[in-house]
Amino acid sequence: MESLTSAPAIELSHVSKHYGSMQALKDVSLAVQEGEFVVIVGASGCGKSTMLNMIAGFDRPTSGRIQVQGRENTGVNPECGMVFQQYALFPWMTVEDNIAFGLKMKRMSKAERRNRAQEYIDMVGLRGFEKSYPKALSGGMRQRVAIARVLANNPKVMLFDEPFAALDAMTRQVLQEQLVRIYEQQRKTIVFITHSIDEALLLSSRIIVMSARPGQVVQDINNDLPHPRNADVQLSERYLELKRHIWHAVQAEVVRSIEAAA
Amino acid sequence: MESLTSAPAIELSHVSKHYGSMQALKDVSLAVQEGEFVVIVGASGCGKSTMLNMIAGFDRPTSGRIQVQGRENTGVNPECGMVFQQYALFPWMTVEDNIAFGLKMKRMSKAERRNRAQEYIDMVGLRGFEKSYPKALSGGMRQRVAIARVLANNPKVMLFDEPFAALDAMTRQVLQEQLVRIYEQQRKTIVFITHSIDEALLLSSRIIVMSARPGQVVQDINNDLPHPRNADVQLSERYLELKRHIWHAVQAEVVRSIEAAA
Amino acid sequence: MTAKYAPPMVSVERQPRWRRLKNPLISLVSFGALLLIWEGATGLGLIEPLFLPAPSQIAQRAIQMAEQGTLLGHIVASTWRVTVGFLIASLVAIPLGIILGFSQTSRAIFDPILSFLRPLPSMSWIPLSLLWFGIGESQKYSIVFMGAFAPSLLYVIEATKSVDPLLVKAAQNLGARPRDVMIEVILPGSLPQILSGLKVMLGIAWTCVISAELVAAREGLGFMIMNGKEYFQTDTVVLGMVLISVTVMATDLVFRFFERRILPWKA
Amino acid sequence: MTAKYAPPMVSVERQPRWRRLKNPLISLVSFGALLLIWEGATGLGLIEPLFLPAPSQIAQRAIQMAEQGTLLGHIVASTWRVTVGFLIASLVAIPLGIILGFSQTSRAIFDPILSFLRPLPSMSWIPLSLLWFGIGESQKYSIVFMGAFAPSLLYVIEATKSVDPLLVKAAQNLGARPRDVMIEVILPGSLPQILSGLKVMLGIAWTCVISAELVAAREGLGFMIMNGKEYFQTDTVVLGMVLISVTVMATDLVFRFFERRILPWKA
Amino acid sequence: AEVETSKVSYGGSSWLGHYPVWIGIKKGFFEKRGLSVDWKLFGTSSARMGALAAGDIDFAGTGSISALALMAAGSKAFYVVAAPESYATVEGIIATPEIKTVKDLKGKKLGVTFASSSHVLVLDVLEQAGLNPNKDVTLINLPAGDTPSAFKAKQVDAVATWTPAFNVLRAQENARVLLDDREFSLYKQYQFGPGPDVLTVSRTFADKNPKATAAFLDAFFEASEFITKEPAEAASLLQDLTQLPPEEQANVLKDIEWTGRAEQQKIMAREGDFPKGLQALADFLVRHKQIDKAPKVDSWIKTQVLP
Ligand SMILES: Nc1ncnc2c1ncn2[C@@H]1O[C@H](COP(=O)(O)OP(=O)(O)OP(=O)(O)O)[C@@H](O)[C@H]1O
Ligand SMILES: Nc1ncnc2c1ncn2[C@@H]1O[C@H](COP(=O)(O)OP(=O)(O)OP(=O)(O)O)[C@@H](O)[C@H]1O
Ligand SMILES: [Mg+2]
Ligand SMILES: [Mg+2]
Repeated sequence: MESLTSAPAIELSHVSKHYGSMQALKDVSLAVQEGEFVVIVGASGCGKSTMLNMIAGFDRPTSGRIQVQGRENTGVNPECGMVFQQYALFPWMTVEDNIAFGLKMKRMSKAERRNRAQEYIDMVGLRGFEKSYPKALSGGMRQRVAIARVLANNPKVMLFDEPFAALDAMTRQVLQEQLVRIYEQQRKTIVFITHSIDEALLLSSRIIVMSARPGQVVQDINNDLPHPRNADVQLSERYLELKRHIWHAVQAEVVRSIEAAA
Repeated sequence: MESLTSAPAIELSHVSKHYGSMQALKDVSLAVQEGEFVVIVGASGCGKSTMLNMIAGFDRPTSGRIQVQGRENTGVNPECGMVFQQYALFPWMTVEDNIAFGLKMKRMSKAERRNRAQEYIDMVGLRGFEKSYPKALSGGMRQRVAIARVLANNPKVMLFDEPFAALDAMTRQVLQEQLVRIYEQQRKTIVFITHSIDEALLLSSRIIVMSARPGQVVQDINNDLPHPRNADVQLSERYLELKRHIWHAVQAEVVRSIEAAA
Repeated sequence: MTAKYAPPMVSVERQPRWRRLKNPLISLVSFGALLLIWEGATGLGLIEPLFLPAPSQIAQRAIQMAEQGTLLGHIVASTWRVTVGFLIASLVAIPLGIILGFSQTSRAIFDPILSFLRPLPSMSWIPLSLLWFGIGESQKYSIVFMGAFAPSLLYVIEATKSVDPLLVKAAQNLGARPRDVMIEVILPGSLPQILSGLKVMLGIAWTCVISAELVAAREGLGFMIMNGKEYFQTDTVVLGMVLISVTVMATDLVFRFFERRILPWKA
Repeated sequence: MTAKYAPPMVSVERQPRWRRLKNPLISLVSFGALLLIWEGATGLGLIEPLFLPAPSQIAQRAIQMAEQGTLLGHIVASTWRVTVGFLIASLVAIPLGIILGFSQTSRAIFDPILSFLRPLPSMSWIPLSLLWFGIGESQKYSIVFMGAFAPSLLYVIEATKSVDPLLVKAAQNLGARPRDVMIEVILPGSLPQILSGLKVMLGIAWTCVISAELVAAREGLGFMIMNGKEYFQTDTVVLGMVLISVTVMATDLVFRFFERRILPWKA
Repeated sequence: AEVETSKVSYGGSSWLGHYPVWIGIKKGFFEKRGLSVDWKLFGTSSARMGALAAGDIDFAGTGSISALALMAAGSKAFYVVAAPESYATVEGIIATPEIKTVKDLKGKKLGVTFASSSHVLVLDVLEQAGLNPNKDVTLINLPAGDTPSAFKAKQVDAVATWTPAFNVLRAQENARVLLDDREFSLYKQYQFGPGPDVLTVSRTFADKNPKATAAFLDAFFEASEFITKEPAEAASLLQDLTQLPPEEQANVLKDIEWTGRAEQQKIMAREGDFPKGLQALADFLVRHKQIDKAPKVDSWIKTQVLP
């Protein structure tokens, strides 16, 4: 299997997911190539987190098949680092220990762990909080710890579930830039969920729009905006066109879901 | 005290808050008049949630005084309905029961509770999930339950801690409109935390910008944009000016906090 | 591309439907193996029957006592005593524990007496209970009650502390008065832990009933064990132990059934 | 503006510094009141001393026994037995419980034997323990161990279930192997509940030691109580009970001290 | 002769059957023969016999019922070597004055220590009177020490017990002795009480240390002779053990007949009264479903070690 380097980094084939009688995902097929930065947008409750969970191996599809780097998941796949929507920090560990957890699992020496962790603590702007427990952090600070924890662990595939939702615009921008830098330098494969279409356009190489429940892929858009995506790019015709397009696609689905409920 | 109708709905005088040696808020004085819609913006970790918690009576200031409707808090004040950053849904209650909880506390009859709850379930687009437990909801759906719970309870003062952070743009817009309608119809007093400056400008009658840790009020801006704040307003010169102004104010604080950390 | 570091996949331990029988099967096999080894060791004379009788000998004793009609009487007598004492203890301990868990002042008032009562083993109550209640059934109930009450109470208090304080705040914020907080938040929030605690308490209640049956009893599994001991009938002793186990397991099943109905949001 | 509905404010029960002494004070007063009523009731002859001796009489007995030098011996003997048996039981139960709580397969293997052992009261082990271990100290340790082990194990297994599964997922996602998950997540995550469980278990261990001292002991608080009973010295009986309470309370303080050091993130 | 070991352990209690060993220790009769005796306290005969079977002690005085039960359980771990004393008037049934005959016990509550000699006595006299112990009378299991308080508190109508509880109750108002051991069926036949005491020794110990065993018995009989000869001094020495007031202690001593060393050989012999009585007692216990099968008592009795 290791020789199949041309296989997609992540491949979903006809994946459906039911929770009891409720269908969360319906026949989703999607291939993410190595080095892609895929952003997923879609209405609240449409199945985005469900999809990410299954890619990480936390859950199994009801039907269909998910392969990561050519292998089907048999359990939690530690090669897919995940930033959870609910942070999932270890409450009994300090900020530093939370961030160094993955390194400890790789049996890295204590001193080295500490250095690496400090690097990422600085990156997310939490210097001074190394010894704090998660309980003593604000919402946005917790989210930053969760992000730093996965970045420090440096997995091949990174999955982000609304990682910047609790951050102010400025901190968000700083972290977006860091993420893009890491992505470009190390050619990671990234799947990223967000509700901000601007964020999607700024970060992605490809944007997936999902339908309302049950989730399906309704749009698969190649984001060909030039880099770096500075203010000029954000004012370009192409940017605004893509934004409008995606906005309408998502809006149509949300309206459909609200109508279905009413 | 009841006769002091001219007293502000919420008044903070020289409020400071310390957690151990860490100072979260520093000498904050702020008066919110009845019927105001105050939006607070500021860097992550600057003390916004802390301030809201103290207004609701969950915590006491280390020094200074907080009065709500002319009375100093002696404990949790049920007249200040709070939408928590971490949702705080009761895991053992269904969506319906969570939303009807406040009504039950008012000893409303079961049938009436049900009707009222259904109204708000529809409003936040969760029809069909009445009998679901929070565990079976997506992040955005949980947040909507938390919002509906407080709206259904109809308190005089409402406190929102990043209530729309986990929602897609469209659902967010729908709920923003609902909130504005409720505010205008019932002349509530609202304090609202967000990281979105657009959201702040759309909703508020007044915007408070807080400094980086320790939190202080650095800007107190009257939002005089005309209603309804439709696309025209959002393209107006005044809107863009305000947005730029606030953006710079927040940015300056974030930079200051990052520099302080480094 | 070469794979440098491929960390192992960690199984999520979720079984597809057809595998659901795997674990009960493993249990069955391990149980069978245990019995076989036991029977073999005693059958080959490696263990003297005075020290540990063979399972077959115990079964014979069971049949003999069942034919005499005494077996059921022992089981019923103990089970009834446990049930009465334990029910009373839980019915007092749960509400009281929730109040004490919620209100620091009431905890301060009750603390001295509770700290004194809590550590007292049921055995140590035997002398006083005999003086106070005589030798009737109520003395047995009282031993079970005294033995199970204080730990249950402590347990419930601890369980209330595991409820997320944020939920208490949320409830108060929605207008809940102290009583509402206790009924609507502390009780359901600590219920899972209370229930798992009650399972442990049920074990304690059985300890108590065995102690209680030491004196002034003429039936019950505790009596059976202690009487078997007097006559060096190790098979009767072990049979009594087996019966306690089986009875408690049966009670546990009932418990689990209720647990699932009481905690739908946990499933 | 008229106030229509003003819901009551609910106290958050957080005390400023000067009020920290309030609760201990309340406890002290309620303790004093209890003692006074007790002394009064017995002093006025409302209660016969055979049924319940006055506190002062108990104190006299304590002084007398302390002067004879026997008091400390009883306390030390029992405490030592509890400590040894309980420590061994916890040291086995905690790791085993975490493994069993995590791995369904291992749980299936051990289930038959554990389900059998778990419900057995320490009392019921007395006959077998006497045959197996004789009358030495090891028999006493074994009773404490057998009585405390199975409930502790059950308890630890239950505690592991209270760990948020999301945290297990997060750890696995960061490359944790099963062993890491157990040591780094299940253990610390269930530790608060394990510790509160161990407090209950310590109570059970004391029950066991009292049972154990029923037979073939010449000192220990259990012996003291039972011996007092033989001679109708109700004051000795109650003194024994008081001493158990006090000793357990002292152990509890040690426990709490460690608890605070082990769980800094809870404070 | 030199003994093989100088340390032996003895399981005893405050019951009168253990007086000689206690006195022997106090008076130095064992020491004189090179033995130091470690006195181990057990509340019940079965506990003592359990310890003997488990190899924890070398000698034990015990009621014969526990010895028979252990034989029935198939343990060969011990020998019966002596029958130290007989008593018939310090054990019996005490009842309220309305109860005049055994038949009057019908429908009443009777407290007795199960698996004790008193229990056997009750089963026997009820059988003699044609009463069914499971239906006609409510038997309640009470430790001997609890019988006086239960009787005084009127929780039971009658108790069957032995000294010192028996002596304490006999002195009570509203209590009368309904009968004592002399009513036991085997007593009439063999002068044999419902549970006479026997002295037992661990089989491994006796086989390995015949001289020490003989020395122990020698000292034991010297002590029992001393009690007969010097009851006053014996009573005061026993104070520590029984905690009875001196005059009551003296009374108890009066009711005991110590079997001397000479008699011992006679009654313990193969066809002697004692083995026969013991065998009859075993059959009695089987008949009353207290033990499963009667052991062949002879194979546990060892008289060769008697001095
Ligand atoms: N454990 C569960 N049991 C039952 N239903 C579930 C469970 N988890 C998710 N669901 C349902 O599956 C659907 C999709 O949920 P999911 O969390 O994937 O949504 P999402 O796209 O991430 O939404 P959001 O943007 O609000 O986070 C929702 O309708 C939710 O109710
Ligand atoms: N319980 C606590 N113990 C110690 N420090 C705390 C505690 N709660 C908050 N803090 C600290 O107080 C500061 C302000 O926290 P707060 O939650 O108010 O921030 P915030 O403005 O709401 O941030 P965010 O936008 O990220 O939610 C932070 O630095 C945080 O570390
Ligand atoms: Mg989601
Ligand atoms: Mg916040």
